[in-house]
Amino acid sequence: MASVSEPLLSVENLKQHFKVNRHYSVKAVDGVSFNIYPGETYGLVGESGSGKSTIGRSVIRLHEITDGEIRFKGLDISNKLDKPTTETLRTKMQMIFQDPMASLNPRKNVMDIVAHGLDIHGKAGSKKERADRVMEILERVGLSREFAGRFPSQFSGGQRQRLGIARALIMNPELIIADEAISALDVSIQAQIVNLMKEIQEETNVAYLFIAHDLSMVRYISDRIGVLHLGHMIETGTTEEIFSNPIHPYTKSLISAIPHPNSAIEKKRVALTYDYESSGLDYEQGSQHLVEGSHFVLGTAVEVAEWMKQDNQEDVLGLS
Amino acid sequence: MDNSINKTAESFKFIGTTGVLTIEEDYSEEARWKQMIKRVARNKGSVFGFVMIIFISFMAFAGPLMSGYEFDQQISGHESMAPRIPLLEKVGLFDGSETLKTSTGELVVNKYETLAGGEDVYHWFGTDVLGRDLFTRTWMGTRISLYIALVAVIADVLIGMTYGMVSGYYGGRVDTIMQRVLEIINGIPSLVVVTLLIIILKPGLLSITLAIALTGWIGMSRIARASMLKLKESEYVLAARTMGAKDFPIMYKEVLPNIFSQLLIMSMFSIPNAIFTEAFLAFVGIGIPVPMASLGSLISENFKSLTTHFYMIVPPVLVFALLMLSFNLLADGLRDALDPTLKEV
Amino acid sequence: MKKYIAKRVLLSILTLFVIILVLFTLMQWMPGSPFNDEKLSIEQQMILREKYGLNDSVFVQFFRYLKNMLVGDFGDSYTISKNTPVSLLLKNRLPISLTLGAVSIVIGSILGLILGTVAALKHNTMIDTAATFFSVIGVSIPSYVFALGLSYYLGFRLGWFPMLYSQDQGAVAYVLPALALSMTVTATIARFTRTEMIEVMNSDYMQLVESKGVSGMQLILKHALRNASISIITILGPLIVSLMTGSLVVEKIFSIPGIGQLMIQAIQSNDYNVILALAFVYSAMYVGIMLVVDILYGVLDPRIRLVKENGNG
Amino acid sequence: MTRDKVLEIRDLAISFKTSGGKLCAVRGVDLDLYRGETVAIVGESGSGKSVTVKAIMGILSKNGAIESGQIHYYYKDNDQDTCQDLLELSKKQMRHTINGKRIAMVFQDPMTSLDPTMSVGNQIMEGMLTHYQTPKKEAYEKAVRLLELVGITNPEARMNNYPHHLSGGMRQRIVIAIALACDPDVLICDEPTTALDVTIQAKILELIQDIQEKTGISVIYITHDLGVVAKVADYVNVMYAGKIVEKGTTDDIFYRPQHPYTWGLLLAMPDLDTKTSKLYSIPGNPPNMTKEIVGDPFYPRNNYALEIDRREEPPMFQLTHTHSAATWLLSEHAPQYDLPQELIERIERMRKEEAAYGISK
Amino acid sequence: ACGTDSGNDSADANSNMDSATTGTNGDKTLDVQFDVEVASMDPQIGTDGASFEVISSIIEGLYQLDSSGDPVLGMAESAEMSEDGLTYTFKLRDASWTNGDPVTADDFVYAWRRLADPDTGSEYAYIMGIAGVENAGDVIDGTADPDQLGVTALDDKTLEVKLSNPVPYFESLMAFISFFPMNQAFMEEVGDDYGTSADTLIANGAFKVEAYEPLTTSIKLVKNEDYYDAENVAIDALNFQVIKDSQQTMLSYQNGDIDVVALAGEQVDLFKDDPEFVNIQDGFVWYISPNTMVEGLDNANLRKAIATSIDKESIVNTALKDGSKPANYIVPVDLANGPDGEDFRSTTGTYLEYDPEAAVALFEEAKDELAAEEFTFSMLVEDTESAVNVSQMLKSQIEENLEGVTIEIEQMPKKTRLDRMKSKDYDLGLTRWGPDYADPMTYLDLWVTDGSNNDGSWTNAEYDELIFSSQNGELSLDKEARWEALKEAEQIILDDASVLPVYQKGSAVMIKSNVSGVDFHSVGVPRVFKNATID
Ligand SMILES: Nc1ncnc2c1ncn2[C@@H]1O[C@H](COP(=O)(O)OP(=O)(O)OP(=O)(O)O)[C@@H](O)[C@H]1O
Ligand SMILES: Nc1ncnc2c1ncn2[C@@H]1O[C@H](COP(=O)(O)OP(=O)(O)OP(=O)(O)O)[C@@H](O)[C@H]1O
Ligand SMILES: [Mg+2]
Ligand SMILES: [Mg+2]
Repeated sequence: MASVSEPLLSVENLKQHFKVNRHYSVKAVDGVSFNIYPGETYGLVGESGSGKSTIGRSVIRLHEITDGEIRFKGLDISNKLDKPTTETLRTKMQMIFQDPMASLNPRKNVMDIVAHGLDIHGKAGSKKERADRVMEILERVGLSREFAGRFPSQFSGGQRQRLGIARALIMNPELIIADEAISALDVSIQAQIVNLMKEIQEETNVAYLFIAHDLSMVRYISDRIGVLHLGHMIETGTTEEIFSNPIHPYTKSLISAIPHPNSAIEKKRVALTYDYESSGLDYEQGSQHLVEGSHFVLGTAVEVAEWMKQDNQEDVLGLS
Repeated sequence: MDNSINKTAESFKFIGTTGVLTIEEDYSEEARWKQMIKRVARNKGSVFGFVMIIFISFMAFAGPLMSGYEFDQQISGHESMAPRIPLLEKVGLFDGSETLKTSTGELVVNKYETLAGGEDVYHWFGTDVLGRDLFTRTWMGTRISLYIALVAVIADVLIGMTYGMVSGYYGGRVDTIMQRVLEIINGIPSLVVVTLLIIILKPGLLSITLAIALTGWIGMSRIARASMLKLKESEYVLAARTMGAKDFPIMYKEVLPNIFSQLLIMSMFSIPNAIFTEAFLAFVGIGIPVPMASLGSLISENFKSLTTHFYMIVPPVLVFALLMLSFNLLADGLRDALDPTLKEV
Repeated sequence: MKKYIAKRVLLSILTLFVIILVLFTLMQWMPGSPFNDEKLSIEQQMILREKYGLNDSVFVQFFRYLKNMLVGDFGDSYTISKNTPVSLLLKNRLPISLTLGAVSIVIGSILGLILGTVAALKHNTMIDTAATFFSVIGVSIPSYVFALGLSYYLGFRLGWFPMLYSQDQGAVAYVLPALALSMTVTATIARFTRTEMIEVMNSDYMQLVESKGVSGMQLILKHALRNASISIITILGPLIVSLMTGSLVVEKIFSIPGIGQLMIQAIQSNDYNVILALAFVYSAMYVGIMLVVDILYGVLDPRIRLVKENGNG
Repeated sequence: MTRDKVLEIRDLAISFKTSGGKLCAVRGVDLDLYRGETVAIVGESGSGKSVTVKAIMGILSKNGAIESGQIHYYYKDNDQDTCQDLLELSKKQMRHTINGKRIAMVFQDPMTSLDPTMSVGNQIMEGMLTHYQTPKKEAYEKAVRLLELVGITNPEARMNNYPHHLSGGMRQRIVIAIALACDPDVLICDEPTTALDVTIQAKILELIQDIQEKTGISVIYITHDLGVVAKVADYVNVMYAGKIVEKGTTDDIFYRPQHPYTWGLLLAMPDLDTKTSKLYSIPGNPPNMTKEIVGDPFYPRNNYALEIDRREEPPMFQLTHTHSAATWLLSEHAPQYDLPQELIERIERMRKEEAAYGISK
Repeated sequence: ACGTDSGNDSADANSNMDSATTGTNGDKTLDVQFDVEVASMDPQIGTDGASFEVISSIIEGLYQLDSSGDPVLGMAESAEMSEDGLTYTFKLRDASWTNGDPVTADDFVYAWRRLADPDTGSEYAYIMGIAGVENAGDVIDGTADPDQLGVTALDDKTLEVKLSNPVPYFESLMAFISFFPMNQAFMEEVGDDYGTSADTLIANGAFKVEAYEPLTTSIKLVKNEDYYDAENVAIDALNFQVIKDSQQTMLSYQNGDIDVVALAGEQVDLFKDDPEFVNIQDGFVWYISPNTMVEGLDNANLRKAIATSIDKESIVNTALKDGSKPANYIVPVDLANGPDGEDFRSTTGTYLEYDPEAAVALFEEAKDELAAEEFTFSMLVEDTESAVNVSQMLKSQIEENLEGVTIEIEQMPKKTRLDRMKSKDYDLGLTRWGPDYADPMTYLDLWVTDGSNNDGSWTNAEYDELIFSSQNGELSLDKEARWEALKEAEQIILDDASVLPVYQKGSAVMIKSNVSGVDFHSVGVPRVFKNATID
């Protein structure tokens, strides 16, 4: 883990508000900061609607961001993009999506899907070079060369997700945003994809922004984790820090809710409850507090001090 | 538990995973369109529709050449003759006689018998009041109707599709304005506009086609817009955007191929519409210029003889109804086969 | 909700304004003039044009028209009913057309819903095919052929219903024309209902309802049709308007003094004020119906209500 | 402890007509459900879990056909023990006598499984009104009580809400309330939490456990998450390609799994301590069910496949009174084999974890 | 209305043929079909046949037409013409309006001034000029005040009309509805609402209005008991029913709902042998107007070739069938009698008869003169069934007989056709002219140079001279010479083929056998029902 090096991506106080109408807007992301370093996996967890996907999409500039600064490879990508910046952003940052079927154009064959990025940026070269690149990548993600002429509908879910990865990989990206990239897959296939992603990371030193709500997978794959709630980053740190010493009550409830594949204990466990409304917390008031190392938690000084006193591991075990 | 199968030690040898290869054949190699054709083909209605359309189109092409008469040839003495078909006349069907319900009683007449040299004359569908062969005219009319439908559909697809896609893709203010304009266009009753337009443009084939095309695309643009709205949020469009694809390539290369079949189906529904509008115009008196004929103008022309010479209106109505039925059945079948919202059954 | 409706009404008025403008422009391009009878000399024509203000500039005419319209004055008819206020023509004819339209829509919708529902429930059976066949035939036989057929058999031969409209006969006078007109409605609604119902019947919530043990009519009426009707409503609006504009055919056969025929006569005789007024009525009807549909939509579909309430902040 | 049988499925086979030909979704399933107990069915997507339970409910889609089998339902009718083969009932009889009243179901997606045009109160009351003609007032009160039971605060106010007013978790509670409205004997939950957040999932699972404790209802629970199984189930049926390949108590399955497919499922899920650089994964994909299946359908993906697997489908080998599995590995002729190393470690860890939680067996 | 007893004099096989209603209470109602709605109930505004028929049923002018179409006294008790033919003095009879007012000379003065006044905007104002009333032209132009018009009420019952030149057909014009009286008090009371309901209509004629609204499809009139000649009105009520579809019309007729109907095209075949079938002669002449400014059509031989290539006989028998006659003339049969008491037609020749061989010869000549072989002309046609059918036959015949000529039919609404023709934007136009008064002049003055109806821009000095002189020059003073001059004028027109006549319109009607006394006229009011009787 190269925490000494320059961050690959740095997100500073990102705000993303959606205007629903003249009087009303959704603060989907409300002042979130984090860094991702080259070659690491940053996991983003949180309940549905907490703004995970929004962060992912803002970072890759599918949205015009409301406020904040995003830097990628040292370039500011939060405002209007100039040509070279666009080029860098669109090639070096790639995304893989949740629904393996919906993320592939059903009317294009594998060759065209995978080579799409090359085509857009005019990097395809000759027809043969293009085909060679595609074949190479296909093999890399564990698909046979013969698949190049097929259409997405002729693949199973896991294979389609491999195609999605191949499409991103062909651009030699340095950061891949994986938004729920495995949550639509079966357990056994999930493992195949996660393994593939890990292998690729080892080979190419690509960094991942891994968005998911399945904590056990996130824990397995991530180096560092950010916990998101209602558009706020309420806790962030290394995987170890978060899981062994969760500070924030929301983080605790989240961890305690993970079902353990262990029949003996699971029957007895009761998940912690957390309800923002009744918790008396106000995220707007809080600020980031350092726990230790790279472990930060959002809250007022009083709250944080209060939380630190508890035995966090014990809570999470959730034995009634 | 044991049965006849030989459970030797040989059978109980580990063979390890052989999996990866067998996966490939599990997912069919067949291209999507082949599957689709298969599905459509299993729908009897759409097959019937398709065959009928081919048949009618063929007849529209060849029919006018088959009878030996010109579509606008008025043969004096041949006015209002009932259908007479060789062979069938032998069994008493279509032998050229008709029953006139005059006020002084019923009268069976056979003009072929009273006509000089009439025994060798055959008008398969009969003739109209001006002595023109209805077989020729019916297929000639089909030709024109099909032409109108075709042109209308092409315009429909081009205008409606582009409008809808642009409106849906850009969304926001562009969409609001475009939709407002649409609402206004839609607010003017289309029959009124069509009639006005034709009168302004001088009645004629071109103006009719133009008027139908200009007013018929709204439904199409709606569908295109709705599909665009749905698809522009889809992950593969997002994927294209994250890779830096530009707006128009996205619209035409990513989205269009995926909604095209749907639009095509929609346009099939608009074919009957166009044919029908033309028929309405014929009824109002500003249809196709005489002596040309369309199915619509034939129907409204021969309608005037409905209670006198019933047989005159039958061929155009029949072809018209068949054409409508066929297009509808085919479109229905295609939709059932292609539209994922209607689950496969 | 009130605010929403007010906003919609305002928008509708704006739409109508533009529609009138468009029609006005189209009318300027129409060849011919209301006052060219063979018998009229050029001088005489000029006198008439002057009298009716047709020599003024388009703008003057347009705004004069608008101004008068606001007080319910749609001008006089020039040719088809000389010097008669168009508003009077509307007053006499509109109720008849509306009644006829309403009766046809009601008959057609009920028949169409039944037919479509049956077809959907018996999806992919002979009954389904027959229903499809019937509904396609329904739209593909021109309604005048159908109307004359009805008149011949039910009116002339059997003498059950009058063949010609007459005001003093009351409801029976509407039976044949309404039947003839409702064919299209029946067919269209049936086709639409079928598609919608098949979709609704396949939906998750219908499975839940079935698994509750709800079946038969209750299942169909309370759940399936109700959900299907949400989208059926949307086609009803345009259908009503096309029915009203298309009614001239039936009006002609049954001698009904409705507005459909009037429109075509007016167009053919350049009776500008009548054309404008009728086109306006049609447009207003369309816009109005769409408004009603939107509101109905909200009544039937609680999800829409939420959006709209939010829409007001 | 005597266990009352409620449901007994024997040799159930179901096929569908599809464009790709006949699809055998369920190929001979045996399943037993006892009063007050929870049976889980686990398996990959497409293994036939939903189809099986839909057959119980009599809500198979029109293109589906029961090829063979019986579903015996045991119940008390006027204090008489009765047994009824549900497959023999007409659709109408099913709706009148079984659906909702005796067997109820909760579907996977709470967002789409409520009728959007009806208030939730009415949806809950509908079943009672249909089956028992309960007076409206009584039904209303019961509905309110049910809402309380499923943990909805301010139930009276919620009665008039429409589904779209509610969050996913709330909706799923409503669906459960609907299912419970007529006091059924059996509750079928088809992946009721897959679409929900972990925290909400935990709450719903606890709710079901809770209700079961209170009402003694029998539950069939479908999921592909073994963590969930661990939490709710007494018995587990592992399903693959339309067949049950292993069944046993929860402990049997977690601590003494026999079928290689079960091993795969267990290993594919990282537990709290999985540190290996690679997760175990079952290679390949499930078979295409439109093709005829020869031999063990799992053999192409099975590291422990035997020659015979190619030719013949293994029968169920009964291990204990509760535990059985369909794999030739259990045959007397089978060669010696070791469990995968990771699995051994995993079971070890589970035992340790048990200790950490202070549970002794 | 199904009569239970039928006057069984038409012993026909078809039992559906009911006869006109003689209701149980003895009411005799005559039901008449219209094929178009009434456009106006105002005598000074109405211009179409249907309006004429209703208006003439409720209002009576100085004269009315008898069954043979000759003017007989109506509201006028007596009429006197001065020696020079320039002053008419009418004595009015004792008659009253339905509002109780007597019919006075002032009613006529008011109505006539109203007709001529440009403020009224009457399309028929010009007819005041045709009638030759003094100052008519200036009043119509707005250059003179309406009260300058040469009509005065000498007293309540005496009306004096001054003409600027003798008008031989003046009396017949007085039966034309534009000259009908109007009760000033009533008109001013109801104002713009005149004719918008039964209450805003007044009558002095045989019938009064019971139910009416603008553009209604059925109008109910009842016998006006205060009518001076009420005892000779045999029917109690007169209903007009609009039925536009010809087949529906016949069904209604057979059903007994309607007593008097017009037949169209195909229906004639079925009913032509029926005893109730009647053929009526109309005044309308249909002709092709060639635009002589168009290249090719400026050649008289080509025009003649076209004219003689038309088989008019076959057109009337095939496309029309309604009793129309081939027109080898432009002044119709039975329009007007000359000083000799003979019909104009019977004492003069026929022209441009169908002669395909002559046509070819003429065409050859024309081709030489024009140095061209092929000609394509468009033909404007209005969108009525008969016009469209006729035009198709015309096209077919011309193209067949004259190889090298192509006719393209352009269909359009009548107003558009008229507009195109008036603006000279056409080659050939199928058009028609109906007589306004019983004199050949109603046709013959159409083609004077720069005449407002001379769409084809044909010009001939000799012809102009003849017409002007007959109108108000020398010839107008000499009836016989004028008559001869008119014959000569017709010959000039047709010899030069400045119009290509096709047919004179006839109508096929059905009248219930127990109905008699319905008068048909080819000039002015098409049908008069006042004398009708029902047995
Ligand atoms: N384009 C948009 N317009 C308006 N609101 C939006 C938009 N995109 C997202 N939101 C809102 O922002 C909030 C955060 O959404 P987001 O999709 O980021 O959540 P998430 O954490 O990814 O949830 P999930 O786990 O369900 O995917 C939600 O309340 C959502 O409704
Ligand atoms: N109506 C149907 N028509 C055709 N095939 C069907 C139908 N319903 C289910 N199937 C097929 O039957 C098989 C089993 O489906 P089922 O829904 O029981 O799977 P499942 O185990 O519930 O999977 P999941 O976890 O995805 O819900 C699948 O291959 C599916 O495609
Ligand atoms: Mg998301
Ligand atoms: Mg399932």
